[in-house]
Amino acid sequence: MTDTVTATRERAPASLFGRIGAQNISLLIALVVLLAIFGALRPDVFFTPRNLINIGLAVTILGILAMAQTVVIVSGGLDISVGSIVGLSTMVLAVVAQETGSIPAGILAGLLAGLVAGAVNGLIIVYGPVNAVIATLGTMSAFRGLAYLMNNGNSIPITGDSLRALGIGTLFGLPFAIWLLIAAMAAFIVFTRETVVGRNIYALGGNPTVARLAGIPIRRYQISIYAMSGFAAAVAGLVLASRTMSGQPASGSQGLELEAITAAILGGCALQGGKGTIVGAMLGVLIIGVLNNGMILTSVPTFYQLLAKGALLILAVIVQERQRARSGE
Amino acid sequence: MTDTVTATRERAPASLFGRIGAQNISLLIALVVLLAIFGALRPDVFFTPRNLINIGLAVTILGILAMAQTVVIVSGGLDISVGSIVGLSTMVLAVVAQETGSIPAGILAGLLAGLVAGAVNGLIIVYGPVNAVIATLGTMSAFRGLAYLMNNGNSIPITGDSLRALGIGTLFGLPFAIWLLIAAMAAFIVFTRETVVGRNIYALGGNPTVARLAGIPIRRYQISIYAMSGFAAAVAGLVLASRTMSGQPASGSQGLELEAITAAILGGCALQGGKGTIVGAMLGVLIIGVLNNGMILTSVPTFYQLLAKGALLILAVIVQERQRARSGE
Amino acid sequence: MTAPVVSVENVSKRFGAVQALRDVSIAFNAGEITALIGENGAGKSTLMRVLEGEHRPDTGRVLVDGHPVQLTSPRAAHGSGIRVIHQEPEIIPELTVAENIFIGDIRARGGIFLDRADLERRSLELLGTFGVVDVLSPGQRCHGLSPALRQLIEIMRALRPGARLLAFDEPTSSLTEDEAQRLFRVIRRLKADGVAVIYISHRLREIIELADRCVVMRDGSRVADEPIAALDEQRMVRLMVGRPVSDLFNRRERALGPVRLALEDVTTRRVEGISFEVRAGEIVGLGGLVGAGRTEVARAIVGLDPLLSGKMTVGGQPYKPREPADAVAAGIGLVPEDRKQEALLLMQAVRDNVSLVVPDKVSRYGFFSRRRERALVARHVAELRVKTPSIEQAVGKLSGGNQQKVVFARWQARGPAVLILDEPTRGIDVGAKAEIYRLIESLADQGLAILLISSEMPELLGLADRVLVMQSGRISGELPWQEASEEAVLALAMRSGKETIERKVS
Amino acid sequence: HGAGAQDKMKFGYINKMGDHPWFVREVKGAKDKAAELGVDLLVQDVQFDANLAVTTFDTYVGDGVKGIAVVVPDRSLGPVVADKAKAAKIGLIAVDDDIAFADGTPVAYVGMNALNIGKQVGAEIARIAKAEGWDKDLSKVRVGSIEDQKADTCMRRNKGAEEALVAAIPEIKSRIVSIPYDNTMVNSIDVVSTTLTANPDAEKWIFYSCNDDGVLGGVRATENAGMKPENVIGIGIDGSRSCEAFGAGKPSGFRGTMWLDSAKHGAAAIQALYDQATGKEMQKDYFQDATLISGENFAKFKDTLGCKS
Ligand SMILES: Nc1ncnc2c1ncn2[C@@H]1O[C@H](COP(=O)(O)OP(=O)(O)OP(=O)(O)O)[C@@H](O)[C@H]1O
Ligand SMILES: Nc1ncnc2c1ncn2[C@@H]1O[C@H](COP(=O)(O)OP(=O)(O)OP(=O)(O)O)[C@@H](O)[C@H]1O
Ligand SMILES: [Mg+2]
Ligand SMILES: [Mg+2]
Repeated sequence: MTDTVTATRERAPASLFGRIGAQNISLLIALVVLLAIFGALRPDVFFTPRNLINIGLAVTILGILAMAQTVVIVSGGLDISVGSIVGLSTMVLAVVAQETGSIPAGILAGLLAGLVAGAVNGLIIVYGPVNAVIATLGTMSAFRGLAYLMNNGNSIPITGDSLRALGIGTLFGLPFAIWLLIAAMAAFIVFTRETVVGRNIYALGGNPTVARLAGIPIRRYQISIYAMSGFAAAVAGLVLASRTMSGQPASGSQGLELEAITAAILGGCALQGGKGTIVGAMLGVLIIGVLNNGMILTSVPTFYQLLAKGALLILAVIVQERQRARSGE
Repeated sequence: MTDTVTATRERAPASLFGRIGAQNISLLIALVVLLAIFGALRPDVFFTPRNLINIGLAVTILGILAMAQTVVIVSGGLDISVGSIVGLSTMVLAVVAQETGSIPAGILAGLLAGLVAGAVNGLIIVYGPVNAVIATLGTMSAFRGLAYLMNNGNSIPITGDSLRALGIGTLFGLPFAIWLLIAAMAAFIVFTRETVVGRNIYALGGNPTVARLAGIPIRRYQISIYAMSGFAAAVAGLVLASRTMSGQPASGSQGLELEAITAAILGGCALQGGKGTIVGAMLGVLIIGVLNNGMILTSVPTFYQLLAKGALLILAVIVQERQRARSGE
Repeated sequence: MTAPVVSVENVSKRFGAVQALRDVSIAFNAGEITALIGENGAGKSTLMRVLEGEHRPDTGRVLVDGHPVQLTSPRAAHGSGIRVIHQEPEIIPELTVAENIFIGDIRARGGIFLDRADLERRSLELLGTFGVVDVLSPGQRCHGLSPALRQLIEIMRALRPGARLLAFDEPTSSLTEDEAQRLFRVIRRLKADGVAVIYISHRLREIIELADRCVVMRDGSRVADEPIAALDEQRMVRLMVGRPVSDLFNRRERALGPVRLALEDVTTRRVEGISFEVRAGEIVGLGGLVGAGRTEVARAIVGLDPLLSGKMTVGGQPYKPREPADAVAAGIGLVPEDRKQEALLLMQAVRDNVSLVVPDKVSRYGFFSRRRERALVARHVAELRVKTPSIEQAVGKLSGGNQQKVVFARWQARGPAVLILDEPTRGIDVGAKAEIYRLIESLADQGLAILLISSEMPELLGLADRVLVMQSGRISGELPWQEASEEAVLALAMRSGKETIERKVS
Repeated sequence: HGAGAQDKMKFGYINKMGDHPWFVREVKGAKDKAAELGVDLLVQDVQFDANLAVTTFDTYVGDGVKGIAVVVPDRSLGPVVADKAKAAKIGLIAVDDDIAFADGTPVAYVGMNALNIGKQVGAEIARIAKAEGWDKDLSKVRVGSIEDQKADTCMRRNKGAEEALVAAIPEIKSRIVSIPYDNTMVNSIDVVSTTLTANPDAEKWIFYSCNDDGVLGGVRATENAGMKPENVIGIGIDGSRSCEAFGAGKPSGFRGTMWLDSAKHGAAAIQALYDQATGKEMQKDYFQDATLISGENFAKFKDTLGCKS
């Protein structure tokens, strides 16, 4: 039973399994189990292309946020303000679109607002210096206040066919929003795995001392990471605005931060930093999305939905942990 | 040529400053500044005993939760489910009081429910094993679902003069709830500073491997810590029930977890564990309480309240950080 | 004569009550290996941190090529060609070996994408130089590497072209003889290339073998700066300690008591069929190469790794630890090999660290008695001559050697029946080493059963009553002290050459 | 859901806050009606999440429902869902919050008019205040408008209450203080306690709010401060806390509440969708009336309200 394996052989050519990672394998298993359950409960609709597209649309916003959050967590930080930034950016979009009568101008302004809000987070964290959790908790509250102030707490309807087209248009049968998600995913995967900056972020979160001694400009990195996170939130805001055709100061964005963090952790991020993958986060997002969709389709009552969500979240992590222990990582 | 200094001499009588700690000093400063501002804006009412009592009452629930959260964070964990446990325990209290017709029986059952819910958290975290954030996010959802299920989402009125007395009775001019808070504070301070178990919790959070190798049964510790946190949430639930005279499945508990965590971090807890004090957390709670109270007294509109809260949170931490840097800690 | 590559002039540095450096002036010349020795806490690492721009000197200055420079950050120091290999190796767990080595200098294609081929090529070259290609592969994640491998990575990280001054802060403290020799070859080559080398070590033999010149520090001051030819071990020790040091080892017969710890056919995931006994009053040595599985034996004994088969007894009673808590309760103490990760709460005070395992002795009904705690801790700290401004000092701020003494103080306060020492003198100065050897001997004389894991041959041969040698997770032989010699131990440790780096996987 | 479900007619019901007693009862009314009519009903709570509301809408359309009843989390979502329904050629009815198509035509509506219900509250308060002679000397009277400034419907209700009250007793306008709260009862207790302290001269208090939670919290605060019930007038909206408020049978500052039987809203919405699906034209609106519940008539409603004990 005991065979001698040399250290090098074990690891050399990253097999498919190795690439995906034991952790992701178990997330994949969890996802497949969920799909099987809901597929069996609603064989008539669950696997129709239309429903799968619905799932995709439903997770677009969460997916974008979860990927950005993954990068932030890997760098050793946390961004609790993303939900507020989503709301703020939709309001900026709506106001500017209204004032200028131009949707593109509104979109640009919304994206810019997200970038600036994120950079503000980064500046506070770096030059405060303030613990990232507190800083973004603070700006979560402040950005939400700003978003409310823009129209006295009310949402702002947006009229404009170009935005509408963005919200309901399709390309090769897939809605734009899903293409956006796919593009974002590709960009994030390449960024974290194949670029020098991406790898340096793992260093930053994994061991700040080494990163500092290696001459990585930590402050500039941190500010940029939070600015990126704010920008991603604004992109998510753009999706939200195009789906709801309105600037929403809070609705649809409250609680998003917690869901994004949940997905990232479910996907294998460690809050200490230095660890986590985009693919894992997206699997986490899909699990949450399929769960929500399946429960809507099977009309599970609200209170049982809460129970089921909680239980499933925990179960998914237990399966994952067991798998990892078995694979001896 | 001072080198091998004998250990005892140097440190003998811990000075008052040393006792409070540089970090807490700056929180104290922040608090005093806030008091001065609101005192100046509303000289007629702000410092009246009645208003001070209002502040005390408003922070009772948050205070209890923040202290328990501090212990959890010091141990290297996080308990996001406390808000849900508050709601769950008030529902158990109400149902049992109704069924048995006995308020004490209801109270006992409510406290027990909190303890059990907390222990469930601990067991999942230890034996899953599941990351504490995910585990308590999961049970947050599940416990809330349970609380709703107990009466179909409705709150349950509680009639019973003994509970009412608890809610509005006073002793030496102070409401019972405030006495409870003071007692809890004393207990937590003694626990964290003067007991072996309390001290070991700092070791556990500082470095679990070290703690484990030093013979601290870390699993038993973790389970007990979460059980304690659940129990504290149930005590907070008791205060809630006595103030509203009803079992509240969600009202008053949503968002409490985040506020408790905020107060703990404001008070100097590090999310990595091993660091934080009860006094700091209570100062954090008081800052939040005074801020809320002062803004009501000066009738600041909701949206500006959000802005001000966010800004003040960040400011308080910056002051604190500066102070610490200066004192060279 | 040209100006020295780097020199420090009248540098002083104070931390609170500790004067870590006082008025130190040293010149480091191109193509010269300058050894830096001194007791624990003498200020060697502090001087390195000044050179690397981590600490700013309170007074005095640093000159590069004869010109004063402001070293405000590690980046600035790197810019001046100064690199330091740190005493406590640091790695980034989720990155690969190659990425860890070249962090901060990863080349990019198109200015953005990392060039994995280049990374692999460059790291294979370095791995080859150190002869560890078969243990470390460039694409392997660094998560879970042993201290020795971490240290090798730390060393390789600093070996970049363009370095003009390279400082090695105790690079060999967790390396084996073999790996150390390879390192020396690298250092000699650097010297030939005209690099100025600083070499810090507590192993005086290495210094005589390697260095051209030796600077001795004591209590933050430079007390000697002489060519190596003018020094011998004895004089070095005298200069360092300021007093004569007794012989390192006093071999004497001990009266052995009953069996305190017995392992019978113990097998875990990483070791197989381990059987031995340790008697009261006996010191049993456990030798072998890095990775032979010695630490894993200790882990099994304290309940960290579950037994797959076999059994253990303590004091004759069956012993089945599920947790280290069971080991402590059964009277087993462990001084782990990695003090930073496994032994010490770095942020907390010396007091907390020492009293951690003796709650019963410093409390009543679960409540601390600060008075008793202080007295107990102060006594043990003084006994071991831990150099600290007070027992309230954070352990992380002590010098490496003093940190290790704190770990000893902890177990001395507890007074266990069995003590397992894993590399107990890693990074400890000669003076302190002698003290610790005395301590180990006196503990054995008091009837403790001691299991001593060590890669330092003299220590193993000088202290142990008998030496067990491990190889690839098994015990390959046993030598009574009379027969134990370096050659005999090595012969057992390396019986089948390369196989040492192979793992038994069940 | 068995395989046979496919052939049955199916409707969707989206509501914004499924864990609130109001909506729990509303959903129950809808479900009972669906069972009575022999149709399937899918229900989803979207917790004020605009995005989830759109998602659920899409999911239901994909599932082949014949019509959807929706309580939108935000009224600006109206045009989006209305046009989706039009495109999918399915029935749509707005419950509680009225919405319109992109071109401005209103969607069929079941519910009440927020401003009107507020006016009923204001009128009832004015009636009691006059009957008890509060209007003779307003110097000791204060009116607390307990408001969730983030919620549009809430602000409209309070506006209605203010309008009717001021219309009846014009001088009272200067006595109004706005008290922001976060829509929970506990928070209402805290903010009103502080407001009481902030107005030490006031001996009599009037409260109105978005719902029973706000008003009952305000009344509890006065009780905790030792004020007598006769010095407090609070009229709630929605009746969700009537069991708590009147169950004890003691006099209280919580004088009454404008009860709306949300079960009727749910039932009416399903009936309207069913009618349309079976070929009947939908009405423009189905207004539901509010019933004043007070200490006197509480016993009559106890069972309908599902009060325990
Ligand atoms: N950051 C710091 N804060 C406070 N004291 C410090 C700090 N760094 C070092 N010291 C103190 O300065 C003195 C010199 O420490 P240093 O690490 O330079 O010693 P060393 O010669 O490298 O010892 P060793 O051989 O044990 O590594 C010690 O007394 C140490 O406790
Ligand atoms: N958790 C682990 N995962 C993977 N490899 C491990 C793990 N723990 C140890 N190893 C491998 O085992 C070897 C270390 O084994 P061990 O520490 O038992 O050796 P040792 O004989 O004690 O050597 P040392 O002289 O370092 O104390 C290393 O090569 C390391 O890579
Ligand atoms: Mg050193
Ligand atoms: Mg070892």
